[in-house]
Order: sequence, then C-alpha cells, then structure tokens
Amino acid sequence: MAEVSLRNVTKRFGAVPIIHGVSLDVADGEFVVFVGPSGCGKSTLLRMIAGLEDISTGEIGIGGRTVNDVEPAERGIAMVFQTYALYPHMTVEQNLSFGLRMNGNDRADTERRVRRAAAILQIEPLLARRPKQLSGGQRQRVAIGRAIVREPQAFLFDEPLSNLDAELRVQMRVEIARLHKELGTTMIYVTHDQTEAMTLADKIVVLREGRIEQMGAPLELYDDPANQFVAGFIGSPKMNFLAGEVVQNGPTGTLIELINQNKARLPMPVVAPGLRAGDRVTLGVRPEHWGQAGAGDLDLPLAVDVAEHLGSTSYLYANTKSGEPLVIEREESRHETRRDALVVSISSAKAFLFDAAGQRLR
Amino acid sequence: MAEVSLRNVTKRFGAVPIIHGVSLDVADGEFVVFVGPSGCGKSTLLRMIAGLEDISTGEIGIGGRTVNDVEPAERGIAMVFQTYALYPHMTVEQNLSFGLRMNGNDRADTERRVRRAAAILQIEPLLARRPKQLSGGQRQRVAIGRAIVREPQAFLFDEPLSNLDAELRVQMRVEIARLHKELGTTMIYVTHDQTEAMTLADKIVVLREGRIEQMGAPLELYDDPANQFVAGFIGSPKMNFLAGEVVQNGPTGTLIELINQNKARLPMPVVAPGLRAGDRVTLGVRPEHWGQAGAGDLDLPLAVDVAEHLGSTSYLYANTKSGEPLVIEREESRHETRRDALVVSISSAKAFLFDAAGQRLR
Amino acid sequence: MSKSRRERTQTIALHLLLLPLALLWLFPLWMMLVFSTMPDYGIFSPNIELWFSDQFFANIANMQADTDFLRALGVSVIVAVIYTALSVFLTSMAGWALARYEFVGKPLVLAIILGTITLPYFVVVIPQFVMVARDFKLANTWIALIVPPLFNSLGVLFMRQAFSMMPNDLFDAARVEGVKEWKIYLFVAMPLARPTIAALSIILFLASWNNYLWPLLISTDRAMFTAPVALGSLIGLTKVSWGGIMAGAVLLTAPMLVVFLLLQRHFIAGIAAGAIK
Amino acid sequence: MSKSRRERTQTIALHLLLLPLALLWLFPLWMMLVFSTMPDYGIFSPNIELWFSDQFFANIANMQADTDFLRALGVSVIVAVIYTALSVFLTSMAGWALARYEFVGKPLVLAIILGTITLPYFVVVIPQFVMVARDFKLANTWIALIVPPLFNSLGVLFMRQAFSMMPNDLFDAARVEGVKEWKIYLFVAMPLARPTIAALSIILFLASWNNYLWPLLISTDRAMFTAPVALGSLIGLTKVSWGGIMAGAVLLTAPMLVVFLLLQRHFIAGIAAGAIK
Repeated sequence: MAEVSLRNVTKRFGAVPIIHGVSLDVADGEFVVFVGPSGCGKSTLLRMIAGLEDISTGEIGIGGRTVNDVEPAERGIAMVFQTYALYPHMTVEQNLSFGLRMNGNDRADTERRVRRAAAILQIEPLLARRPKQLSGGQRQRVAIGRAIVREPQAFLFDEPLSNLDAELRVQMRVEIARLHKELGTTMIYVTHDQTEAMTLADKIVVLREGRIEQMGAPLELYDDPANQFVAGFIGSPKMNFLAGEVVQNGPTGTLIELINQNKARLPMPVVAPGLRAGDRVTLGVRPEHWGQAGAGDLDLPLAVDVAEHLGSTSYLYANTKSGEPLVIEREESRHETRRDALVVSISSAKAFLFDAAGQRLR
Repeated sequence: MAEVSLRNVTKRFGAVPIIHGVSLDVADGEFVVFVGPSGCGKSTLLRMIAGLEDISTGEIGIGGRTVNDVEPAERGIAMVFQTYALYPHMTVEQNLSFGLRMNGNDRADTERRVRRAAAILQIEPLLARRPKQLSGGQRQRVAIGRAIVREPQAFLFDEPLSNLDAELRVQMRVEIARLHKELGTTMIYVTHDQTEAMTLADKIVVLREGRIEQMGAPLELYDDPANQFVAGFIGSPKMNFLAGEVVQNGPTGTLIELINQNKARLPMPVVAPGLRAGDRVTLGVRPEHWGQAGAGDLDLPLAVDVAEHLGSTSYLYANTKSGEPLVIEREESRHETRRDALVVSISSAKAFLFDAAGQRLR
Repeated sequence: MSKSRRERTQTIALHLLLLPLALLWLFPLWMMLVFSTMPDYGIFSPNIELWFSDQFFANIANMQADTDFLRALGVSVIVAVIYTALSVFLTSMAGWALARYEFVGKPLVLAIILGTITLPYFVVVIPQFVMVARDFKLANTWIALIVPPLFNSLGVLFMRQAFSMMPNDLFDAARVEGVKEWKIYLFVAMPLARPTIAALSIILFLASWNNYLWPLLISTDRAMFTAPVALGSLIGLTKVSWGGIMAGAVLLTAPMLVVFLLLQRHFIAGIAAGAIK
Repeated sequence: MSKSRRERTQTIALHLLLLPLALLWLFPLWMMLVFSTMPDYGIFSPNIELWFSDQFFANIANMQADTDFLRALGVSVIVAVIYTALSVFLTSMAGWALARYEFVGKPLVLAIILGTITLPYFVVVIPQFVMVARDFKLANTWIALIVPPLFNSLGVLFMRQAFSMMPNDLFDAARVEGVKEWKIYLFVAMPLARPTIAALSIILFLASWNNYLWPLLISTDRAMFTAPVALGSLIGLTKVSWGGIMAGAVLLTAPMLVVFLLLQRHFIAGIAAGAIK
C-alpha cells in the first residue's frame, strides 16, 4: 500500500498541452475518483501514473519514490482497463496467472495468489472458462482479479464499468466499494459518471480540460461546489441555472433580479464585495430543492411540459413563463401532468450563486 | 393514425416457439411500450408488426385491416431502429427523402415533408451533414425524422435509446414523450429499460419468454403488480424479496413468518382461501417503503454493508442477520455508514405477498 | 523516457533482422532498372554492374521497332478497363446473391467458388484454351481476351464479405420505406461497398494488366498482342534483346506503380473494409 | 408469405443471369477431368468428348515413367512446408514491427511493400534469376527454391492489419504486468492472430505448391524438379502426353482441393480476421 503524489504534472502532445500542471495527493488506502467530461484528461492522467504515457514535466511519486523513469511493471501498481483487456485465448486461470508466470514467479506462490483473488471475487467456478464464455460482469471481475493477483500498492481503474448495462453497473459499483473496504488498498478510479464518483470516492477530483476544478469529499462537492461547472456536473438530474442580475449589494447580502422572470427578486445571503449593481450572475437550484409555493423566498410560476412518474420519485420537466426549461424532483407526487400550471418556490438558503465567470459567490 | 391489434400471434423458429399466442390492442394514438429482459421476444414482436418477420399463426391488424400478407412498406408504419440505420453515404436531407424519392413521390411534396420533419425535430442546421458528422443524439433524431417523413399511421421504435449514454438517454426520452404529445400518432416502443417504459408509456406490456406477464398503465404496474416477475422488473432499485411461510390463514388476513429472520411474524391483509399453514410465500418490499424502526408492523434489524449518498437520495445496501442482502432508499439521510446497525420496519399495507409460483396474493 | 528507450532497442533489433531480407528482395528490382539502361550484352557481362548506363531510350526505340509496343500497350489498356468494369459488376452481383439470399445449393456453390482458389492457373488454362480456341473458334478476339478470366472467385468472396458485414438494419430500413430490392442493391449496398470495390478494381486491373499466360495462348495475331505478350515475343527472336525487354518492363510497370502509390490509402482501407465490415 | 415470395423471384432472376457465366467458367474444369481419363490423342479428337474415358491410371503410369513424378511431388511438399513456415514467421515479424512501432522511414517502407504488389512476377523473375543463379551460383539448391520468394508483401500487410486491429489495451495490460516485448509478441499477439495465420498459411502453401515459373527457371536438375515443373517438362518432349499432363494436374490439385474444402471455415474466418479486427 502506498500514497500517490503528483507535483505540477503536465503533458503535451506535440505542442498541444493536455494536462496543465496537476498537483494532488492520494493518501495511503484512500479511494480517489477522477471525474470529468470526455476529453478532460482524466484517463491520460491515470495512464501517466501507470507509466503507460510519458509525462512532459513534473513529478509522480508512488510510495514516496519518484517513478517518472520507472517501467510500469516496477511501479507497484495494477490497472483495470475499460475494455477489460482479458487475453481471449487464455482461460480465466491463465489470465490471472499470466504476468506472474511470464516473470518466473514461483509456481506455488502463483497458485496461491490466483486462488486468493478468485476467492475474494467469488469466481472460482469460472477458472476454467475463456473470456468469451463470461458475461460482462464476470469479465469485469476477472479483470479486477488479475489486478489483485499482482498484490499492488495501488489499483488504477480506467472507467471499469462503462461497458456494462445500467443494472450491472450499480451492482459492480457496490462490489468495488466492498472490495476497497476489504483490501484497504489505495485506489485511483477514473469515470465520466458522477454517480459512480459520488458513491465510490473518499475524495473526488473534478477535472476539466486538463485542470482540477475542485477536489473534496463527495457531499462536500455536492453541498458546496466551488464553481458553476462542478455544481452542474455533480448531481443528477443536473442543477437548474437561471440568469440573474445584481440589483443591490450590501455588507450582509445581495439582492438579485432574475432575467426575463417578470422582475422576480431574491435576496441572497452572499457577501461579495466585488459585485456591483448590474453585474450578471447565475442562480443555481437543485431539482430537489424547489419548494412548495409560498414556502420559500421567491415563487416562480411554471408550466409542466413532460411529467415522468417513476413510482417513488417524479421528475417534472417544466418551463418558466419565458421558456427556460427546468427540472423539478418530487417525492411521492403523481398528479402533475402536461400543461399543468405549477408554482414552485426558491429558498435562498438552498440556492447557489455564481458570478459571470462561473465562480461561486458565498 | 390507426389502432394496432394482435390476435393469438405466435412465432416459431423451426420447431422452437418464440412467441406463444400474444393478443393485445393498441388504441389509436396510444403510446404502448413492450418491455422485458433480453430474449423475451419484444423485438421479434415489433418486427412482426412491421412485417420484417413472418408470423407463424394468428392475425395482425393495423387500422382495422389484416396485414399478415402485406409488405412492410404498405402497412402504414414507420420504424426507428436501435442502430439508427442511417445510410452513411447520404446527407441527412438525402436520408430523410430517400424512401420518398425511390418511390417516385412528387418532388415538391417530398421537399415539404422533409422540411416539416426537420422543423419538428429542430435538425434544420444538420440537413447537409453526413451521419458520421453527427453526435449520437443527433443521429437518433434524424432516424426519427426519417420515420416522420413517411407520415405513418403508427411509429415503431426498437430500443431507440440503448446506444446513447445515460445523460443523453434521459434527454431523448423527454423529447420522444414531447413528440408523441405533438403528433398524437400511435407509437409502439420496445425497450429493456423499465425506466423508459415507466416514463413514456400510456400502457406497458411486460413480456417474458414470449408471453405477456401483465399489461397496464405504468403506476398501475408499479402499485399493483400481478406477479413477482413484474414486481421485480418494474421499479429501480428492485423490490426486495424475503422468503416466508404461512403460519395461519383466515377470512380477513394471513399471518406469515419470515424464514431465517428470528421467527419474525407479520400479519398481511391478504385473503387467499387456497393458502395453507406451511405454504411457502414471498414478501416483497420496495426500497423506499422501509419505515423507521417502530413505524410499521414488523421491525427488522440490519447491518449496513455499503452506503451510497447521492446528495438528495441515499441507497443503503444492508444485510439481515441471516445474510440476505436488502436495498433501502432514504431521502436526505446521510449518516449511515458501513457496519452501522440499522432497524427498519415493514408496513403490511405497503408490502406485497406472492405465492410459491410467484403469483400475487391480494 | 524509459519507455521510448526500450522501444528504440526493440526497433533496432528488428531492423537488423529484417534489413538483409529486404535487400535480398529489393535487389532484383534494382537490377531490373539497371539492366533497362544497358546495352543488350550488359546483362551477360562478367562483372556485376550495379549502376545505370545510358541506353534506356535506345532500348525503348529498339523494342518499338521489333514489336509494336505502343499498340500493345493500347490493347492492354482496353482489355484491362473493360475486364475490370465487367468483373466488378459480375462479382458484386454474385456476392450480393450469396450474402443476402438463402437458396437450395448455396453451400455447394460456396464450396465450388472457394475450391477454385486452390487450382493452379496453368492447370485450368489448357482446357480453357481448348474450349475457347477450338470449340468456340474465338482466338484473336476481344471476347477471348476479356471474357474467360472474368469470373473471379476471390472477388466474389470479397464482395460477399463486404455485403454481409453491412448492418442488416440498413436494408430493413429501406424495405420498410418501400424501396425495391434492386434499388437497395444499387443505391444502398453498392455505394457502401465503395472502398471494397475500389480495392477490388485495383486488384482486377493489375491482374489483367500483368496477365501473361492467357493472352499469350489466345492471341497469335500480332495486332491483338497485349504489352506483356509483346515483350515476351522478343524472347522468341534469334537475338534476344534483354535490354529492350527490361526497358519495356519498366515502361509497363512504372505507371501502375505511380497510380497505385497515389491510391494506396484507398487500397488499404478497401482491403480492410472488404474483408470485414 | 409475401416476403419469401418476393425474395424467391429475385433469386430466380439472379440465377438466370449468373448460371451461364458459371457454366462457361466451370466447363474447363470439367474438361480437365475428362481429358485426364482419355488417351493422349483424345484431346485433339474432332468431336468434343464430354464424358470420362478409362485411361486415367494408364496416363498416370505413363507420366511416372516419363518423369519421376512421385519424387517431384515429394520435393514440392518439402519446399511448400518449409517455405510456408519461414514465410509466416518473417511476415508476422515484419507486420508486428510495422503495426507496433513508429520509426523513421516507416511510410517509405510501407510504400515500397505496397508498391511491389503492382509488379508483374515475370518482370521481377528475370533479374532475380540472374542474381541467384549467376551471382550466387545457387541453381538447383533447396535454398534457391525456398528463399527468394520468401518475402511476401501481401502477407506482411495482412499480418500488420491483424496486429494493428488488436486492442492496444491487451498489450498495455501485459506491459503493466511486466511481460517483455518479445513475450508479448509470442504469447499474446501471435495466438490472437491464429485465424489470420491459418488463412495466410493456406495462401502461402498454395502459392508455393502451384508456383511454376521460379522452380522452372532455377531447377534444371531433374532431381530438384517440383511437381508442376515435372508436368511442364512433358511438354518439351517430342511427343506431348496431354493425357498424362492432365492426369498429373488432377493428382496435383485433388489433395489441395480436399484439404482446402475441409478447412474453408477457417480460411474465411481468417481472411475476415486478418484484414480487420
């Protein structure tokens, strides 16, 4: 087991910078998730830690040792690939033992490690099968098994669940969480799915265009996003954003007016000395934070466009009078249908405010 | 627009029966979703309605006319394929107009129809592009456009969203719902995803192994499933099932005892004259229906295994004392962690009871 | 970086292994170019000459005088163009039938088509010659030059593979839209098979262009000689003009080579596209 | 059902179109079988004979007497087996290098390999002969029979395609596990390329088995004749034994045909697998 540290790591493909000076620390035994939209550099970053991509400048350390020039195999890591990358012509057992055999590992020890990994993942009955005889979930498990067999100091996961269907994804997600608790090994996990990040991570690293947007515990990011990007990225359905304008800015709060919403005004408990009257701001409200009419600080009349009733939860896709689409999440609410008028309220304590550059105003 | 009716439709591949006598009616303008696990025959059934698969016995009617021997093109239907099936060498405009041009349709009319479809789907800016220059969601929209251009009496959708990623799927789902409201045309939609079925359908048809398990409105199936299969299939996360045994059966209710749960007993308001003491039954409880300790008719002590906190909702994966895994859904609950003990309650009014054959006991 | 260092070592090792082989194999091509610039006796000179001489145009002129080489090039072009067009049409039709329809005897048809791949051409050519020349009396005709080699087994298999890898949904979509079968073939399948057709056309054109045995047998009339036959006819003369033959070979090969290298992207894409997907 | 009715019509139309062509093309094969059972003069009989006669074994016996055909078959087998094994090894190594590594001059190497596809064999063969026979003095040796045709451009392209279509993750996974590069080639890439290797082996074996021109030039010693050369040598005799040649051709072809038809599944899968994925 080991901590992993990145110091000002950058990566260029030719002249194009892909990673712009990333620094972060992964504590021993921590589960860190790199999350971001496609093209944000999260997979590249993981492959740099694995040693499969060169780094342009900066320093990567694993277990206190700088590994910039160390071969992947010597870094003490094991990697699980998105495509599983199982050798199709070998049985599960041969897949698990291949690396050890090729490196002349003691036969009895290889056997022991394979048995142990198979036991942890409950794939003993599959050992004699070939990958194509396995289901997607079983393949994923074998791929994880191959990583366990290496007894690494850190596991690297590259979008391991994105080739599975929705239901299996939930199941494997729970299994990976369980595995981490069981092994206690450092894990670095890359995904574009914020749900996976929320449910698995001790610490989430949100990346965009090769830069870290925010790092922190899942609910920290959810409750207290640093900027509009993180606010929109974390949480499902997405946070709703409404354009607004500063009307008045004082030492105890800011009064904003929503644009195109019939001059609706909302006092926000935000102290931002730099703001001036007339500055553009964005108001963010999570789908589950719309209150009943009159329960909040500002009422907003809407027309329901599409209503989805999922049993315990309902999602209402509604439009404001000026046509902006909003999503509202309601528990045990089954009555709204299309064209229904609906009034929701915004409570300023649960709303977020962002400046014109997308930075959070607190 | 037209109603679609199936009368005792069967299908055999060689000697293997795939569809076992399906009868159903789709009313004019209705949105019907065929849903079921893979291999349940839902796509075959759709292709039989389209005329792309022969039917072995039975009768299919569209708009009151028997179409068993009618060519697909003459059935007045349009189909949207899972793979989009856009012609890669044609522009979007050529894709939309291809069928009409090949059948010698009047040029001005073709033009008009293409414009209309493009306007409905807001793909006018894409008309000159080729499919490979489009994103997944845009391709899907063009595929739907090609169906609209035919001005069909009924639309057939074959898992149209399963090649899209999670976020886009939600978005396109809402768009299809909107489209149905706008066009008012009969739509038959095949999916394996119960969420799509719940959110889109006027009527859901749940299929298993070539047979209809239950038909009805989404919330009807959710609140009142006819059997254990439908109960487990509709709803996410899945309904929890606990094995039980009848202790006593009377004219006003049934007393059951959970197996391996420390002789926990629950009176159920179920009148089933056929049941005898000692008969096996299954108790079903939806994840969101577990109550706080003491709030229901029976308390169940659990140990939390994995806790997923998604912000507004939390999912707790817990085990009973005897090791059965259960899922609990909680709103705004962020405190449970692994190894926490937890006591939940079952309220008999919200629980379901199934007999040994999986049939619902009411 | 350790990674690139390692890979560099590997690459050097591979080069050292493959370089001698490549030389052994490119050397004849080089010698062909050298011979084409030498006087006729040069090829038999006791010293091995490795660099060009200056007789290239003289050799060309001699050859044109000995045999009407320009006319033969014209015949070759006409034959190759017509042959390629017809053969693509026929093999694509056969490939379509084999990919799309189930019919009685289909496995047998496939087996026969495949089986003919194993036959050495010199085994087939004699009875074919007997049939065409004696039974049909077609020696020295365009038909005899073009038609008998038309049916190309590999071409049929190639086209079949290309068609059967196309997603069926495309054809189903067209059917639902009421498009007739032959229009599906012509307006959906064929345009999609374009990369395969391009690669196949190159292969067929080259096969016709380079064909020696069949035109040699079937064309005895100097006016119907193709370019390779015209070149070959020089060997039969009392004084064999090796310099002329080599110069002619360069003339025969160079345009193909240039065109091919310009089209190589399409060719590779087509081979890939043809054989799967 | 309307569907199958419609398709049946289409199929019949296609058959009517393709059947005459197929006949035109299968007829020579039939005639080869017929000729092989006829006395020598049969092939020149004024009537067209369409059915078998009874001289097959007599023809075989005559041929074995005229030329040591069994020995020649043995030479052919040895040459084809060694050639195939060596060529698969070399082309797969070259293909691996071209698929996996970036190196200076790679586009040029690729262009040369591709370019040689356009060269007609009869153009290359003469300088090759001069080099091997005169410069290296290797006429009538096993090396001369086997080595010069070894480097096969299409084989290299085929193997390169097979390797470059393999998911890179597989090789990355092996690298992370510390597997050496040559072990990745040998234990991961090669086993995965098995279908392609199988198809390529068949093609290479057939090419060697059916090769006529090169062994004809390079083997003047009767003891080093391959089977096709032995058959060809009959044409040079004062009395040409056509029946014997045809019977020998049947003997040469039949085992290949049987083996090939038994392996056809692998062949088709391999062509597909080789060219993509």
